[in-house]
Amino acid sequence: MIRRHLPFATVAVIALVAAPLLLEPFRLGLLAKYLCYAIVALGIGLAWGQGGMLTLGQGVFFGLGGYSMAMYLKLAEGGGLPDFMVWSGVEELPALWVPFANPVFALGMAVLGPVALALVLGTLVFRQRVRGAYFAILTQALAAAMVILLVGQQGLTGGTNGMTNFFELFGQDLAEDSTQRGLYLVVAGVLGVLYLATRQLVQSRYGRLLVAVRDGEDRVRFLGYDPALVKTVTFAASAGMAGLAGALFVPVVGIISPALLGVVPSLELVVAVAVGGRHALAGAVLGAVVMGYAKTALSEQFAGGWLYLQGALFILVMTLAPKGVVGLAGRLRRARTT
Amino acid sequence: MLELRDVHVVFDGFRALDGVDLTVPEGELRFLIGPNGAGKTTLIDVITGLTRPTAGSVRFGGHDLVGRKEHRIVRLGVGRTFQTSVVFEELTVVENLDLAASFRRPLWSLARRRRGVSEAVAEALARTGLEELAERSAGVLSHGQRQWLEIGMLLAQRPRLLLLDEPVAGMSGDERERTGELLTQIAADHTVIVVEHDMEFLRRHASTVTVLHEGKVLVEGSVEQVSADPRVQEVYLGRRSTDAVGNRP
Amino acid sequence: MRISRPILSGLLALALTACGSGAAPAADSDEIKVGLLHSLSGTMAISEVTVRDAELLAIEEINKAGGVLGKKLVPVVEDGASDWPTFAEKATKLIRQDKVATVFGGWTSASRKAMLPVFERYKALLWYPVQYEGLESSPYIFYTGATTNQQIIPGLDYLKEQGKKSLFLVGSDYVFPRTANKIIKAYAASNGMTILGEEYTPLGHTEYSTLVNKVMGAKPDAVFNTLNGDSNVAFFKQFKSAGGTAESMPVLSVSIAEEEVTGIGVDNVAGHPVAWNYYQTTDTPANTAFVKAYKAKYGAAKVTSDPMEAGYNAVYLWAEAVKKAGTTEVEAVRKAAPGIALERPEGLVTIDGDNQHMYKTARIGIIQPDGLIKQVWDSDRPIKPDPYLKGYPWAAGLAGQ
Amino acid sequence: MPAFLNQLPIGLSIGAVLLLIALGLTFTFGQMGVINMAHGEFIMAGAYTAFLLGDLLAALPVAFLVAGVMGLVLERAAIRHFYRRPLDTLLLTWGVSLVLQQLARDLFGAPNVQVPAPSWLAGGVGILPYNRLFIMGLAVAGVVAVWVYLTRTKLGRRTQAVVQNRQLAATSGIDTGRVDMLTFFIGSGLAGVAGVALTLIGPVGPALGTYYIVDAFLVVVAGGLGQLRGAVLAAIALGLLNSYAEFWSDASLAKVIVFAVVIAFLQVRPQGLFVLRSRVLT
Repeated sequence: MIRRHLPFATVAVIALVAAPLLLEPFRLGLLAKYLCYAIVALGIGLAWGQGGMLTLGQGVFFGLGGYSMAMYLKLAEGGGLPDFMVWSGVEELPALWVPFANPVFALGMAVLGPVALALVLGTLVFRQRVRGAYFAILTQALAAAMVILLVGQQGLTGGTNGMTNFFELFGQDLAEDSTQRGLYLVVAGVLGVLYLATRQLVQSRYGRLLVAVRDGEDRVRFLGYDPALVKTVTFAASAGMAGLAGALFVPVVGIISPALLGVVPSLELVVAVAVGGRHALAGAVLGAVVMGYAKTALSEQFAGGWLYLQGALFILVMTLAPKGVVGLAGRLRRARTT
Repeated sequence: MLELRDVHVVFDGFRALDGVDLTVPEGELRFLIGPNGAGKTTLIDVITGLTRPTAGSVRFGGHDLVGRKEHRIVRLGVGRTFQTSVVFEELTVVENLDLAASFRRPLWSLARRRRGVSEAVAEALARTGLEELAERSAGVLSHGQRQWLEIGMLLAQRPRLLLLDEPVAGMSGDERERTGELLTQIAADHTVIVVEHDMEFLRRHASTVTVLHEGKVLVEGSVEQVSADPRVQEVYLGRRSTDAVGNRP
Repeated sequence: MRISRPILSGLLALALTACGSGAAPAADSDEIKVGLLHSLSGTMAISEVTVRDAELLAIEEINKAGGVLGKKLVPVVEDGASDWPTFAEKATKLIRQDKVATVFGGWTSASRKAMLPVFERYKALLWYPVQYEGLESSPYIFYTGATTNQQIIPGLDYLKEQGKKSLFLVGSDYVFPRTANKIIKAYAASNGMTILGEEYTPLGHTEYSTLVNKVMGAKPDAVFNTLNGDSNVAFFKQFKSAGGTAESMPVLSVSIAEEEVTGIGVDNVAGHPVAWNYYQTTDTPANTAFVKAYKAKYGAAKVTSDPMEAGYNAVYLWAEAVKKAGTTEVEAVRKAAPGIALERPEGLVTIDGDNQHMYKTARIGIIQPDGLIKQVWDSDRPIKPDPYLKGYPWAAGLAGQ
Repeated sequence: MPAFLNQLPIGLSIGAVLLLIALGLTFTFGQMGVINMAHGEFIMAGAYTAFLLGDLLAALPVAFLVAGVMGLVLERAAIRHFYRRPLDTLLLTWGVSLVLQQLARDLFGAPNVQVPAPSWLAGGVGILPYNRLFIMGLAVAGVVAVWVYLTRTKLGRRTQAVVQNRQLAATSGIDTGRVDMLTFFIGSGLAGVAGVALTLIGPVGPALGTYYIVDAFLVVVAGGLGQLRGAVLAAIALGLLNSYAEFWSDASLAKVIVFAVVIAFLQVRPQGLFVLRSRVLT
């Protein structure tokens, strides 16, 4: 029992104790951002790694969560209309915005909104047995359509700019380093809890069923299960995680914009999961953190090179190590023991 | 128990089934034979909901099966195996069986971790003789073992009607022997339909046989009656003389 | 999870230490660090790289002339990657980690809006070099490009003088076009012009046949174009092949500079008017020197454009304010800046004390077959910046006042 | 002619563009099930070929070869190892597309380049300029060529045989590896041809491919896997839908409407307009 939890405990101590003590605030903020991405990656690991659903539209759910939170933050400032509505010529707070003044509603919507959308989409798509590549393409198109929709409704969403300029969260000044450190701890804690919960799910009967659906959806039907239901529920769970990650991301980073939920960021996270190792949840988390860091570090060194590197890394991982870093590590360990 | 009336299936103009009537009473072991393309597998597909008939009715235990989704038919108690066995290679043998045994549980209760081995799974393990391999991953099983696992999964479902599609195809002599014993055991307390090519196997285990030809039921009766029927001999002699029913040694 | 503890924790520790590394060394006493933050990758790199180049040129020239307060300027260049959150992140890095004296950066309104809270939070300075939609005046931003009354309104004045009575508005779907078009509609309402249509397309949109059909069907005297980037290429190609000409229906653009003309194809866009404050052909002694220096540094085939010149100016204006303040300390520089007036390539530029925008001369030019732009109209003198259009009675109903 | 009637030929011409960019995909995605995210970059390669040659007609065959060879290399070097992992191909080829985009940026510079339109394409008939008619003609020619290839040539029939049953085709003596190579070559080559045509109406720059890739896949998805007539009908239908949706609303909303209609359509026809029936249990 202790052995089983030791790796997790070690990482948890590093993340919750060592990091806030050792890192300067700017770097801690970056790490918090990567951990937000890691939450999304965890959901992708569940849906894709375990369930075989390659979702290229996870950014949409992330965005819904982020926008819900941003709407609350904008309204919490007080002082009338949000700034972007003023310069967009909106004179009265739109009805859609009114309930988001309530933090419970906003946070609830950040998770339930994505879950509901995923349930609807999943039901429509999986019932008709649209899967594999078709599903991937449809989620990608969803991301593209969502961006266009958000950009087009400038008075409601802030358009291309998105929303920025937030001052406080639950009465805490967001500019303060202590608030940011607190936020970091919240993000790390949420990630830890979700990781444990997802791991539990993966190791349960449901997890076995999910793998079975991934490897032989039609066969599962003849075991008396409805694969569409299994997939829809899993997809919704991953959407909920992405939504929560989006809600945490906004106060941490201080901005939400359509650029964060388009096709490219959605794909980048899938890449991260693939690099880390899609079949292991830890791989998904690791991939998101490492790729997030690599992007920051490398783009500081050479700008155009990042694209080459990302592309090349991708080609290499797919051809040489389809199970990612975790898979490689496992292979090395086996090679050593035999 | 199972009743098919005037079932038609047409694929792009090709009549795969052309007015099939079939009745299987409770507790019977029924063999389904016929040359390639006679419509045997299509018939199984129609019963289990994989293929929707163009016309006709399929009733099982008082329920109409036409238009029902596959998993709902399973839930009524109809289980099947496939010609090329499909087991979940990344799961262990016992996990495969457990999955098959758990479909009646509500979805939320599946989120709990499996503890131990349920009665249905233990029974399936014992019957198929896979106890030794219980914790091995299904990916390492031999062809014959996979077929047994598949039959085991079917048993773990505890269905009322079992449909086996060529259970001994590609098996060695020994394996056939064991599968035959397994089949006899199962047939003792289940209703079973077996699609089979293997004549030797048929002669040893069959009681009632239905012969399909070009999408129609040609003859139905005991093994002796069927093999004596001149029409059956003609159908088989025209195609595969070595397997032919009439070619008794 | 079947992953060994040493590997997992090792990797995480690696990530952590990596995050912590790269802290800046203490600033050398005879150097002043300044940040340059533009998109060097992604869709906006096309435009922003040239602005960075112009800023680097200015830094080099200032250093050659002895630097500022006897210290050399050292540029710290960061990539905004055409992604607004990245701009905010990199701005934070420049301020907090590199501890730069000031930042020159941004192009899109969205990138400026994303950086604004960062600069206000840390009380640091941003010099923003591109024309924009106005309705903003942050105490920590200096705006060296035009605001609406120095570009949009002169453009409309020009069309009115040309006798254009009806307009069709075409724009990309983001803040600048939408705000610009609100101003245009208010102007039209009080100046006897009619607006026959207002259409927006997503950024990167390339299928313009329907929109061109709408424009042709409406038969306006002129089109006011606020499309951005690649969309201009598709729009002008399809406008021309549908029979649109500069004579019958001029398209006045506010986002097409010398740089973009080659990509659109001179054939497709020659003869159409544009509105800016500066062209490569602008006839001032400072411009002759600027164009010569720029071509010498980056190649004879390179062209100069309005945002480049505004970025180039920004460095000089900041250096002047630092000299006047005697320090790079932000509040002192802000206090010293108002009233600073320099002869720049576009003519006299003065920093306005009220809103930290510049007095600038508006110029309308016509795109020439050689790809350069020839000035056909100007505002005679530098116009006082008025980001909230308080001095225009017809704009009273517009939001943000 | 009233403006809304004009939208009919405009819709057809949008459909022709969609068809042209999706035609290659009916090979690589439709026939082989490979999701090639670098398809857009093959289109870009075609457009840059036109830029380098400076002559539209000469560029058509050359672009076909250039993009085709790029596809061939990609298929041999990587994709052929992935036939059993279609989703991995998607991610792999996305990596390839990133590299190709950056490569274009480094080779040709980030700003757009200009491909002069030939003078004989100036002018037009009614609302449709000659360059649009040229694209429509090219799309029709492409469809006819593909149809003839698939149904009237030995190689094409082999391709179809491989699509319908790879194992059976292999056992009956068809070299499936060579068929795959050829299919990928043609599919990618068609992308190159589309790229040349697009220089007439759009920008030519490193981001060119990203503007068209999602639309192209939507056409194939709506049209049905491996179905030429499905792709043709879907392209025309989506073109008309786009044209009228944009006419009565705006360009942003039109894109959203098109997406919604495709989703709704898949509810009725989950496998697209036309499907190959198959008894294989997947």
